[in-house]
Order: sequence, then C-alpha cells, then structure tokens
Amino acid sequence: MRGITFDVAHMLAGSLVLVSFMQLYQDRLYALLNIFALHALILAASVAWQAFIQDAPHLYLTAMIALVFKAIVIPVALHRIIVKLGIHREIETAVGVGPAMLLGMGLVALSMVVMLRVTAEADPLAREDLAFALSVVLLGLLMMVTRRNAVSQVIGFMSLENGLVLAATGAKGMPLVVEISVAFSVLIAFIVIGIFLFRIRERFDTVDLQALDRFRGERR
Amino acid sequence: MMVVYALYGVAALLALAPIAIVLGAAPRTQGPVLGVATSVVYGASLIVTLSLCIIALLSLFEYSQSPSLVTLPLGLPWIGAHFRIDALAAFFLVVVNLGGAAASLFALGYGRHEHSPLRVLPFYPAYLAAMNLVVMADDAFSFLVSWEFMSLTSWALVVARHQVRENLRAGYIYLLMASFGTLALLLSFGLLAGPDGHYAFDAMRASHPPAALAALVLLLVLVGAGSKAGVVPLHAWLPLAHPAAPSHVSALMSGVMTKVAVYGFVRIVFDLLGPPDWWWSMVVLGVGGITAVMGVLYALMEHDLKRLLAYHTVENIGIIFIGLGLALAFKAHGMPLAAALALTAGLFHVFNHSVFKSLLFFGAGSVLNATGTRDMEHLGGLIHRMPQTAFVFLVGCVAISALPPLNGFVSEWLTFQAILLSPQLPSWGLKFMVPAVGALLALSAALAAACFVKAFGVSFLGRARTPAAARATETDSNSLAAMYFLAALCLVAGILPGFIIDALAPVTKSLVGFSMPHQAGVEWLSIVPIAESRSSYNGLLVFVFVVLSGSIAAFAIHRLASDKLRRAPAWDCGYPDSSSATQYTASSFAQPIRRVYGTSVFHAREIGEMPPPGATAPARLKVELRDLIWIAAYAPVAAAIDYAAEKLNVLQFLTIRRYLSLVFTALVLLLLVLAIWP
Amino acid sequence: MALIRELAFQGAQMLVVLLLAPLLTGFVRKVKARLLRRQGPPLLQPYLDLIRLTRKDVVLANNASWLFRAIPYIVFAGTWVAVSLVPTFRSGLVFSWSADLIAIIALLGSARFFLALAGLDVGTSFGGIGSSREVMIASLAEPAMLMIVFTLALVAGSTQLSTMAAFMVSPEVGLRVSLGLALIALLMVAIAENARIPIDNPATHLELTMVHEAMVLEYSGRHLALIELSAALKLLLYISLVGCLFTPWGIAGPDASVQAIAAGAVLYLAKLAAGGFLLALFETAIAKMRVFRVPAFLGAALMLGLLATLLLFVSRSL
Amino acid sequence: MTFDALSGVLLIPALSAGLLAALPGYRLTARLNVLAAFLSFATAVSLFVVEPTSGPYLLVDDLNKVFIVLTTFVGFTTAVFSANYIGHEIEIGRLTPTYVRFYHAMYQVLMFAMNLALVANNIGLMWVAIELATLTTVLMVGIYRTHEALEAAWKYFILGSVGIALALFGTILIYMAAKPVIGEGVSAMVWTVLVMHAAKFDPALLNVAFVFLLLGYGTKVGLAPLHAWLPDAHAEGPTPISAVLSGLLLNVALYALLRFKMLLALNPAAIAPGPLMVTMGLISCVFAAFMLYKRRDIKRMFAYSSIEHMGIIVFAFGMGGPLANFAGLLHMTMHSLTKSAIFFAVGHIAQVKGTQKIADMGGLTVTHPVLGWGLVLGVVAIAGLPPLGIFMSEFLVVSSTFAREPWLVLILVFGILVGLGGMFLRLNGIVFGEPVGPSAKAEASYVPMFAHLAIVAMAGVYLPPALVTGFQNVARLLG
Repeated sequence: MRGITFDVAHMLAGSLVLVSFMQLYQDRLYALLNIFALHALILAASVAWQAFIQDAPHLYLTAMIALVFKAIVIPVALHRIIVKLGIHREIETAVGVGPAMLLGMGLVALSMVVMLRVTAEADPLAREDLAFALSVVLLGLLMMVTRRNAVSQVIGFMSLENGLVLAATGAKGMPLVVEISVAFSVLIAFIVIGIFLFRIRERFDTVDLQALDRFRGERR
Repeated sequence: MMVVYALYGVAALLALAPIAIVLGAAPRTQGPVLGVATSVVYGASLIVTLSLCIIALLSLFEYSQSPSLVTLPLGLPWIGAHFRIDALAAFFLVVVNLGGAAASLFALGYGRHEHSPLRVLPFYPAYLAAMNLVVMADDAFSFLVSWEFMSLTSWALVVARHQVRENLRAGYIYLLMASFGTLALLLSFGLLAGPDGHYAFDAMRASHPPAALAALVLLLVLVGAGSKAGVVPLHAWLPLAHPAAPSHVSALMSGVMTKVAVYGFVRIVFDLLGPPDWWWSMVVLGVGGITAVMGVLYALMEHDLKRLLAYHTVENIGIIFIGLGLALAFKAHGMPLAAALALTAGLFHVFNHSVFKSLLFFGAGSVLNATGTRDMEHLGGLIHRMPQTAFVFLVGCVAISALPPLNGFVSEWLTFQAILLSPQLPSWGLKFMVPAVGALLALSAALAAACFVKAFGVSFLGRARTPAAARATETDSNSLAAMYFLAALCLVAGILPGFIIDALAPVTKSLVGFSMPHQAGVEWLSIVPIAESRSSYNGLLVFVFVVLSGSIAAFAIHRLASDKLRRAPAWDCGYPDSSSATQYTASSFAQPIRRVYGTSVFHAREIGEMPPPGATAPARLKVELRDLIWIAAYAPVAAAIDYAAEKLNVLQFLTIRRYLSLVFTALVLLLLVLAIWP
Repeated sequence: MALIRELAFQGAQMLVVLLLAPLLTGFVRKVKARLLRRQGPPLLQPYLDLIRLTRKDVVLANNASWLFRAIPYIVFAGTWVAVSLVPTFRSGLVFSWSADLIAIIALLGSARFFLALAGLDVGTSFGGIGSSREVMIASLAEPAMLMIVFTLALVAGSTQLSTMAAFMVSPEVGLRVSLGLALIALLMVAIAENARIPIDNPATHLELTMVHEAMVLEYSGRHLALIELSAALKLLLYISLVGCLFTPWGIAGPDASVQAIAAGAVLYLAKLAAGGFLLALFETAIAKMRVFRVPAFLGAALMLGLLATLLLFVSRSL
Repeated sequence: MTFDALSGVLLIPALSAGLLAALPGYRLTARLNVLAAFLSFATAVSLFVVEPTSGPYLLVDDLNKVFIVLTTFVGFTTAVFSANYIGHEIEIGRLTPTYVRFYHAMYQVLMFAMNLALVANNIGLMWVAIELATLTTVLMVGIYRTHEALEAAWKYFILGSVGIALALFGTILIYMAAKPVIGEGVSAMVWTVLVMHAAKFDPALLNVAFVFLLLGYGTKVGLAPLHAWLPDAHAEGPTPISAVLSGLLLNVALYALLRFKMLLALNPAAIAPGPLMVTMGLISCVFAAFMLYKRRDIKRMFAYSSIEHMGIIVFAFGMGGPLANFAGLLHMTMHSLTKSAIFFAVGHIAQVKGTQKIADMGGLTVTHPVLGWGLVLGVVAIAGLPPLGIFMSEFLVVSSTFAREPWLVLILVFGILVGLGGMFLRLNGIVFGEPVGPSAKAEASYVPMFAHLAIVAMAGVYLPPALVTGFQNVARLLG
C-alpha cells in the first residue's frame, strides 16, 4: 500500500512539473490557458490524493478550490479578458522558447540537487514532493520572467503558487493549508482584476518607462 | 579636579547655543536685539574660554604629573564617557582656549557686521565646546563624537554665508573630507580597541597592537588627523573652507582646529600606539616636508588674502609634522633627549602658529570689513587708512615668516637644532632623509618670508587700488584689542621662549619619557637646547640689541646730522605715474617665483596676447595655474562616482519583468550556492 | 670685572666693524677701478658719501608711510647686530651665545624682509621689481645658506660661531670634500646676498637690471646713508664669516694675550683685504647674468650645500 | 482569552480599524486614529511592566518587546503627523473624505498586522500578518489614484506577491524540517518549540528554507536587488505611509529575518546565515548610496537612504557578535525614528512647495527656518554625524567588525561615505542658497518631528541603562 500511495503521489507531482514545461513552450495564449487549466487539474488531483492518503479531509477543500477556482473560474475570466482586450495573438517572449526550455531543465536539475541533499530520514515522500514543488515554483517564476504578456505572467504566477500548494499539501499535517490556498486565490483574483482594471494591455512593461519619463521627471 | 571644572566650562559653552537661538529667534528680532545676542554670546564665550584657559594653565603647571580624570555615565553605555586632563591635554587646552578667547574678543566687535547672526551665534560656542571636548576626551567614542561634532559645527559656520555658491561647495567638500577623516580614525580605533571593544584610552595604552597592525593604525591616523590638519595631499578642503567662514571662525579653524587635529595625531601615535617603528618617522617626515613646501607655494600663487593665509596654515602644519616626525625618529631609536627637543619644537610651533595665524586672520577680517573685499589686487595703501591694523598685521607677518626676535623663529630654530642631531641616528635612511627635509624646511621658511612680503606689501603698502580701499576706516576697539593681545604674545613668546619650553617639559616627559633641560635657570634668560657650546639663542638680548642700536643710530643721526624732511612726488627714476594701477600687483610680485617654481609645480603658463601692429586692442597677459593635486587625486574620484551613479541609475527605470528577473537571478544564485555548498 | 672687559671687547668689535665696513667697500671699488685701468674714487670716498648723505634733507615720497621711514633704522640695526656677533679678530665674544649662526642668517633675513617692504611702500613699479626679484633670490639663497650652516654645524657639532671657529683651527678638521663644497656654496651665496656681479650690479642704474638698487630707489638723505652703510656692513659680515669659518687662523681665543689679539686684528685686516681683492677680481672678470639665470646659479649653490651635508656621512660617519 | 497587554496591542488597532471604517468626518476619525495609536502605544509600554505569558500563537520576549514599543510609538507619532497632513491634503483636494475614511481604517489595519507579525509565535501566523501588512500598504500607496501612484502600487503588489510566495515556500520548508523532529501539527510551527529543537533539524532543508525566507522577507526589507518596489512606493504614497513604511514595515520584515537567522544559527550543520546577509547588506548599502546622487524626487531619495541603512543593519546582524548585534538593534531603532522624522519634515516641505521635485525647492532655511533646520538636523542624523544616535551605532558596527573583516568593513565605510556625499549634495540645494518656489507659511505640526529628533539626539550621547540591558539581552539572543 505504502508503495502505491507513494508512486501515485510521485506520478502526480512529476506530471505537474511536466505540465509546467508544456506551459513553457506554448506560444498561443488560448493554448497556454488550456494547459494551465490542466496544470490546476493535476494539482487538484494530487491534493485530493494527499488528502486521501493523509486522510486529512480539510485538504479536499483545498483540492476543491484548486479545481473550481484555478481550473475553471480563472481560465474563463482570463479568456474573457483576452477577448475583451483583443490580445489573442502570439505571445512575445523575452527569452526564446528554446533557451527557456534549457533554463527550465537547468532549474529542475538545480532543485533536484538542492533537495536530494536532504537526508533520507526526512520521509522520502516529502523529499520527492518538495523536489518537484521547488521545480514547479522555479519554472513558474521562469515563466513570469520570460513572458512579456501580462496574462501569461499571471499564469506563471499561478503555476508558481500551484507549486506552493503542492508543497504545502505534501507537508503532512501542516496547519493553515486551506487558509493559505484561499488567501492565494484572493491574491490572484486581485491580480486578475488589476490587469483588467488598469487596462494593462500587452505587458506590465507598458506602465513603466514612458510613464516615468512623462510624469516624474526622475529621468533626464 | 580640574577636569570637572573644565567640563563645567564646556557645559556652559554648550548651553550658550540654545540661548543664542532663543535670543535671536525671538519673534521679529531686529538689529538691537541681535546686537544684544551677539554681545551676550561672544562676551560669555570670552569669559568661559578665559577661565578654561586658566584652568588649563593651572593643570599644566601644578597637576601635570597626576592627570585628573572623570567618567560620566554618557556615551557608550558600558564604557561611559572618560575625560582626562594630562600634560598634553592641558597644553592643547591652553592653545584652544587662548585662540577661543582671542576670537571671542575680536568677534565682540567683528560680529556686529554679521549679516545673518543666527547662522553663526548658535554654532560658535558649540564649536568651541567641541574642540575642548576633543582634547579632554579619554575614550575612543567621546573623542570621535567631539571630533566629528567639531567638524559639524564648523561646517555650519562655513555655510553661514550660504547665498554664495562657492561657500556651499566649500562646505560640501569640507564635510566630505571631514567624514572621510573621521572614518579613517574610526577604523584606526577599531584596530586599537580590538573586536571586543576596549574603547577606553587607558585600555588601549595597556595593550599594544602587533607591528603590522600598528603600522596600519599609523597610516590611518595620518590620513584621519592629517586630513583635518590639512596635510598635503589631503588639504584640498582647507583653503576652500577656512576663508568661507566668518573671519573669527576662520581664525579658529586655521589657528586652533588644525592644532586639535595635531593633538589627535600626537595623542594616538605617541601615547596610545606604543613604541614606534623607525620607518614611521620617514613617512611623517616626508609628508611634513612636502606639505610645508607645497603649502607655501600655493600661498604664493594666491591673491585672495584669506585663502593665502589658509594655504599658509598648510605650510605650518607641515613644519609641525616635521617636528613630530623627528620626535618619532629619535624616540624609535631611543634618543629621548633629542626626541624631547624635536617634540618641543613641534609643540612650540603649534602654540606659535595658533597665535599668529589667528592674529593674521583677524587682520584679514578687519580688512574685509573695512573694504568689503578679500582680493589683494583691490587693496593697497591701507597702512594710511588703518595704521593700527597694519601694525599688528605686520607683527604677525614677521612672526610667521620666522624672523627674529619674534616667536615664529624660535620654534623653527629649535626644529633646526633637532635636525642637526640627526647624524646620531643609526638608520641610514633617516641620516639622508633628515637633511633633505631640513632643506625643504629652509626653503619653505624663505618662501614664507617672500609670501608675507607680498601679503603685507600689496594689501597694506603702496597706493589704494580701488575706491573701496581708499575709503577704508580703522577697525573697532575690540578687534584691535584682540589683535594687540596676540601681537604682544608673539613678542613675549619670541623673547622669552624659555618659559614656554619649560611649560612643555611635562608634556614631552609624558610622551617620550624625557624633557629638555630646564631653561629658566640659564643666565640671561637665553635658551640652550643641548649644551651652550653647541647652540643657544637669546631672543631678549637680540631684541634689546636691535632696539638699542636702531635707536642709537636714529638718535645720533638726528642729533649730529640733519633731521629735516621734505615731501615730494615719488621719484621712480624720473617718471612717476599717477595711476595706482601701475603698482606691482600680487600676481606680478609673485611672477619671478612663479617662473622659478610654478612651471613645474603648477604647470604655470603665461599667455601673452599681443595685438597686431596698428590694432587698438590692449595687449594682455594671462597666467594659467593648474592645481595638479586636485586634478590627479580629487577630480578622478568625483568623476568615477558620478559615472557609477549614472550607470547604476538605469536600475531606477527597469520594467517590472526585469525587476522580477533580478529577484529570479538572486534566487537561482543563492540556490546554486547551496548546491555547491560542501 | 671680567664682564666689563668682555663688554668692552664686544663694544670694540661693534665699533670696528662699523668703521671698517665703508673702507672695505671703498677698497673693493678702488681695486675694481684699478683693474679696469681707471683711477677710481679715493679709498675713503664711502665715508664722505655717508657724511654728505646724512647732512642732506630727506626727500620723502608723498604717500610714503611711517613704516618707510622706520625701515632704514630697522635694517641697519638688524645688520649691525648680526655682524657684531661674528668673531672677527677675537672669538668668544660675550654676547655671541645670544645668537648662533642660524640666528645671524635670520637677522639678515629680517633686514631683507623689511627692505623688500620698503620697495613696495611708495607704490612705484621699480620698487616692485626690486622687491619681487629680491625675495625670489632670497628664497633660494637662504636655504642654500642654511644647508651650508648644516654642513659646518654637523662637522663642528655646533652652530655657535665661536665654537665652530675654534673647531676649525683644531687639527681634527682635516680636509673634507664637504667643506670644499660648502666654501664654494658660501661664496656663491655671499655674492648673491651682497648684490654683487653676476647676480646684481651695485653700480648700475639701468632700471631693468636693478634689484637691490631698485628697492631703495625712493630713499634719500640719511635713510639712504643708513641703507648704504648696512649694505657695506653686510659685505663685511660675509667676508669675515668666510674668514672665521674657513681661514680661522689667528683669531685670538677668549683669554688671549694682548699680542695675540693684536696679531688677530692684523690678520683680520689682511683677510678683509684679500677677500675684497678677490671679490673685485671676480667681479671684473665676469659679466652680469640675466635675472632669470640667477635661480640656476643659486639652485646650484643649494644643491652644493645639500650635497655637502650628505657627503659628510660618506666621508666620515659622525 | 483574557485581556492582557498582549492581546491589547492586537485588539485596539483591530477594533478601531472597524470603528474608523464606519465613522464619517475626517477631523473626528483623525483624532480617533491618534487616540487608538496612543492607546496601543501605552499598552505596548505596559508590556515592560507585566510580561504576559506566551501561548502557542502569541509570544513576548525581549526581542519583540523592543520592536513592539518602537512600532507603536512611531505609529502614534505618525498618526499625530498624519492628522495634520491629511487635513491639508483634503483642503487642496488631493483626497476625498471617503478615501480618508478608508485611509484611517487601513492605517489601523496596518498597525494591527505589524503588531501581529511581531507577537506571532507561529511562523505561519507571522507570514500571514506580514502579507496582510504588505497588502494594506499596497492599497495605501495607491490611494492618490494618480497614474504614478497606481503604477507604484502595482509594482509593489506584483513584487510583493512574489515575495509572499517565496516566503511561504520557505515557511513550508521550515515546517518540513521541523516535522520529523517535533511531530506533525501546529507545534511544528511554534517559535518557542522550534528554537528548542533547531539543532536536530535537517540542515539541507533549513538552508533551502533560509534562502527562500531571505529573499521573501528580504523583498519587504528592501534589500537590493529586491528593492525595486521601495523607492516608488515611498515616493508616491502619502507621506505618513512613507514614514511608516521606512520606519516600521522594513523593521518588521527584518524582525522576521532575524528570527529565522536565530533558528539557523542554532543548527551547527546548516550554512552560516551571516555571509549571505552580509553580502546582501553590503550590496544594498553601496548600491543605494550611489543611487542617491541622481535623485530628483526628495521622497524617493530618502527611500533610497532607507535601503542604504537597511543594508548597514543587515550587515551588522550578519556579522553577529554581541557588539555588532547591539549596534544593529540600535541602528534599526535610530533609523526608524530619524527616517520617520525626516519624512515628517519632507511631507510638510512638499506640501508647502507643492512639489516633490528637489529642483523646485531651495533656501528652505531662509523661508521656513524651522522646517529647513529640522530637515538639516534629520539629514545630519541619518548621515551618521554626531552627536546623534546613528553615529553611535555606526561607530559600533565599524569599529567592532573592522578587526574581524577589514575588507568588508572598508566596503561598508565606502558606502557610508558615498551615501553621505549624495545626501548632502542634494541637501545643499534644498535648504541653502536662494529661496526657490512658494514660501507660504507652513501650518505644520512640528511636535512629532522634533520629538523623534530629540530622542535620537539624546540617544547619541546617553542610552538609558534599561534600554541597554534590554538590547544586550537581545544581542545575546541573536548570537
């Protein structure tokens, strides 16, 4: 039984990393959205599995949130925004997909190296889980950094946060997990609304330079 | 408990600052009230400084053997603020408060001309207090606090005339250099105190750092105290800041504060640092010699009266450091008597310079008030308009040019005597270096005379070059009193040097463990550094001789020959010219010397514009001087900082994504660090 | 009793130098004239000049200040005191310890300081030329002189003239490179200090070549007399300085017999005559140099002095 | 639970926040705000008198007592200042009463969040509190609704959220490290427990955790290169908020860092947290010092100076040792007081001149002597000149560490000097020279500013023994 539970959890976590990679090489927004939905779905599954094996019912709530909010509500909302702002065209990336992938590989390797130094008596499940979570987090961050497009950056942030939830749920008996996931959902909602409100079109970048030039006179 | 009384005095001075603010800042205060404030502040500081001076004298003569200490529950909590008056501190207290008293007396009259007294009055007493505290402080923290507080208050005084751009710039550079020096001292104290912070001086005295560290400390102190004292090449702020302040403050900065800096150097190097290495003295001597010559050369090229004086301070600091360097050399080689002689020479010059430099700055201040300009090219003929000022200024000039029978000569004579002992030094480096330094000293002395012929001759003699100079009037009685007082001191210290040497005996005893032979006993009141057969000098006798023979000559000629006198136009080889513009100006006076030294030291170039024949344009002669030290040392630093700021400034205008990538990079780097962590 | 005797000697010395100085000047002039195959002024002409000048009124420039009138006396007094401390025919003068060689140099320095001020006082262009050149020359001559003093003082272990002279006669001096260098340097300095050819020309009145003369241009009557006299005294001083430092033979000791003293006096006169003759010879043999060649000349003197000091350590480490 | 001082510092702001949100009329709410702030300050002081027992969620020890009192005090004085400031803002119509109501409520929420973060005995709770504080400040920074304000708030928000995420990951890792030793459940997140068992934790996990916490909370501390949000947030928000940000929020984040540093320091196998902190401290100090030179916006300039000083503080704590830690604490306290005082002055100046552009102000000491000299005093203090408090702390930092790490200290000293240069370069233009810009009378409340400066000045020459012993205990705690 132990083996099975472990393998399933392991498989789910691993596939989460995989999906993060898939996100990295999407260059259409819609596709990216769908992939992210998948990402959230897998997260929900793995959280649910954790809930099952740790028989911690409150985790089911977290899984629920992940499923409903991340896999459905947010993608739909973003879809709306994309349509509304008419930006459903190619994503321009700061770093090409190829290099991004390579970087991603490097990051995953790094997180493995860092995590596998953890001595074995920390239970292996947690260890593997953390390794994967870390790589998901890093990949999410990488996504935020390499994409210019606001929406895809939000998606990057969300997948980063998925990694957090993965880690949190993997941490057996950690309190406040639900609250945290809720808090994060609120945070993300904020961001999405922010994008929508401030009409931040293509990218975060637009709000910067010219604004600085025009208004603040900080620049010569 | 002298130190306690002294601290009361300091407290009184500190209390004056708020009083000044209250008096001055009372709503709608106009002339009269401010006048009252002025008199109150300066009067009070005069009284306090005088009493402090008396305290210091008492403790120098009577309590010098047993330093009086006190520890206040201030400053660093677990150490407290230690204050201590030993012989050295007492001597410097005398210097500080003598200068302070003179300045206050002078300011009683001078201060009335102040445009915005509120920018001067509060800081003046605080400044005096700070200088006193530096000398009394007996632990690193209180020392540095007072030290930097001294810089701070003087900075406020420098920027008192803040409408003038240069003054702001001067203040800025001054503050930077001051903090630079303070940080250097801070580092040196860090080394002396060690990681577990034995900041009290007696703890430092107890434990001597290893040689390498000690050398580092010496260099740091040389930088720290030197930058305050105006040692070349750290002098750049001095000629900017000293003239910018009101003249009585300039006098304090030049005459007293630089001495406090010297005190800092002596205190740390001779007292705290333990036995010196022989090569230290070479560093100090070299710095001193270069400083002396460079200072006076700068001064010669200058025709702003106050800046000239400021540059001259640099020269005298050089002379003092030569004395200190010699003392170090002798001390390192275990020749206490010679060390005592050299140290006495240096400290004697400290006293002398504080006296005549204050005097000269007062004179410059009076001239500034009377004519409204510091530029010598716009002065001239003042000896007719303000004869008394001219007289005292002349005394100051003779004294600072190290001419007998005034005091400046005595200290330089002692320095020469110390130099003449150098052959007994075992180390060859010093054997050869000291005479060279002696040559530099002689050169600087001769140049100083030239410089003050120029200073006095151009601004006081000849004919008035501007209406302002022609309309000048004699300065007020308080200022004159202060100046006469200092002039008298110059004479007394010059003809009765023995007393001062004896007064310095406890100081040298405490620092190099030996003191010069007692001079009071020597017949005819002359001074004998080592042995009568070797060398001796008697200022009193020389003075009497000169006066006697001069008056005899006068009497004889007037009695036996004619004493008639006719006034007539100047002869000037037959074609006297009415225009006062044809007189020799300061820069033309300096021209021969500029030809000799300037071309190499200042890259001086004379550009003559001769109009073509027939053209009516006037011929012009422009002189270009370049301050090589500034160009070499300061400008690059400023440029580098500006460049770096410019480059880094880009980081203010990145996009959020870029900022995120900064975070990302930081994260990855740290993780990498972990990954490669053993 | 002894003190009075000493004082008498001191006074005598002062009077002697005062009286001899113009004679020396006259002698130099005479010799020069003779070397130029001229008759030349009578030997005592300087005395007559001085007397005549003192008799005349002073014609003072309108804007001359009190300082201008005081300066001749100051200069004279300074020079006179300085020269009166140099052992001439008898060492160990009673007041010699009141000022050693350094102080004597400094006394001359103050005399020069005031003379330079006098040049600036009236506010004429020539006075300015004079003073500015004078201080330029002095700025090199004084350090050179001091280096010479160093050398001698390091050799003799004293800056006290009497002691130095005493040491110089003593056998342990020996022949030293340093002393030779010092002598040359001293002669160069002496020429410069006394405004002789090739540095300056005491006889010139061609404006642009004047240094010393330009400074005192505005003086007349008794003032001029005093300044001329002090110039003469200065010349005497340097010659007797060379005499007592480098040819100290015959200078009577503090407690010497009358004969010794007489011999000393005679020898002293001989030395003065020799010095004056050599000076005249040199001056006739050489041409005056441009003002801005002077620094090179004196710089050489300074270098020689420094070299002399440094060579001391090589020749024999003290 | 029973009402003791501990719950007092939490309840008072929380309740008053609700109340202020409900009440209209800015005069009243402003007064209430001051009152509430004062009450929480009083209760905080009472912590010294009766020390409440620490539970699994809340805790009081020497370390956070210092922080709480400092926070509530500055909170109080800032409230006084803001009452006056906001009044002016309403007069010139930069703020509408609605926003002011919101502002006051948020102010108390911020107070609550910071106090909570300080007294939290549970790393999860602390995390929540700090994030709450961040989000409130985000809202307040954006309160002017100008383009730049929104942009600054947005930047702050995004960078802040990433910081939040990283900090959370670090927290989770700590839990993971603690779980095997302590066992599952809440107790594995409780400070007091963690500290007891820290030695037995898995070092590798701790290392990773610390890295994430350093970056996560370091973002809030404003360490370069995570500082990007800080200058704009300071420059664009209302000045009281700038004061609170610089004076308090940075400290709170720093407090969190310190806690985890202690944790790591207790585990011999883990990497020494010192070098990391020292490095980041030096980078921040030198970088910020250089950034001072090209500043044109007065508030942004002082924001950068905050970064510089945070760098110095982190350096001090990174070096460790009783003296350096003491110096760090002292520096932190002094910096909060001084910097908030400076921002008080700057707020009034900006209101008088109607701009924050340095180029448009000049000769303040002529037109507004009190403000001008106040600013001079503040800058003198912040530049670390005696006899003010920061000199003492810098003295201790430099002198106590130079013998240990000469080169690092030289870099620090260089940073300090460069910073001083930049600061005074700008100050000259602001307070001296010919007056520039409007010279209308300033209706300012000088009390808070000079109260702070007076304390700083006193601390420069005299530290009350009680404070000293307290700091020394804390310094010992920090190891």
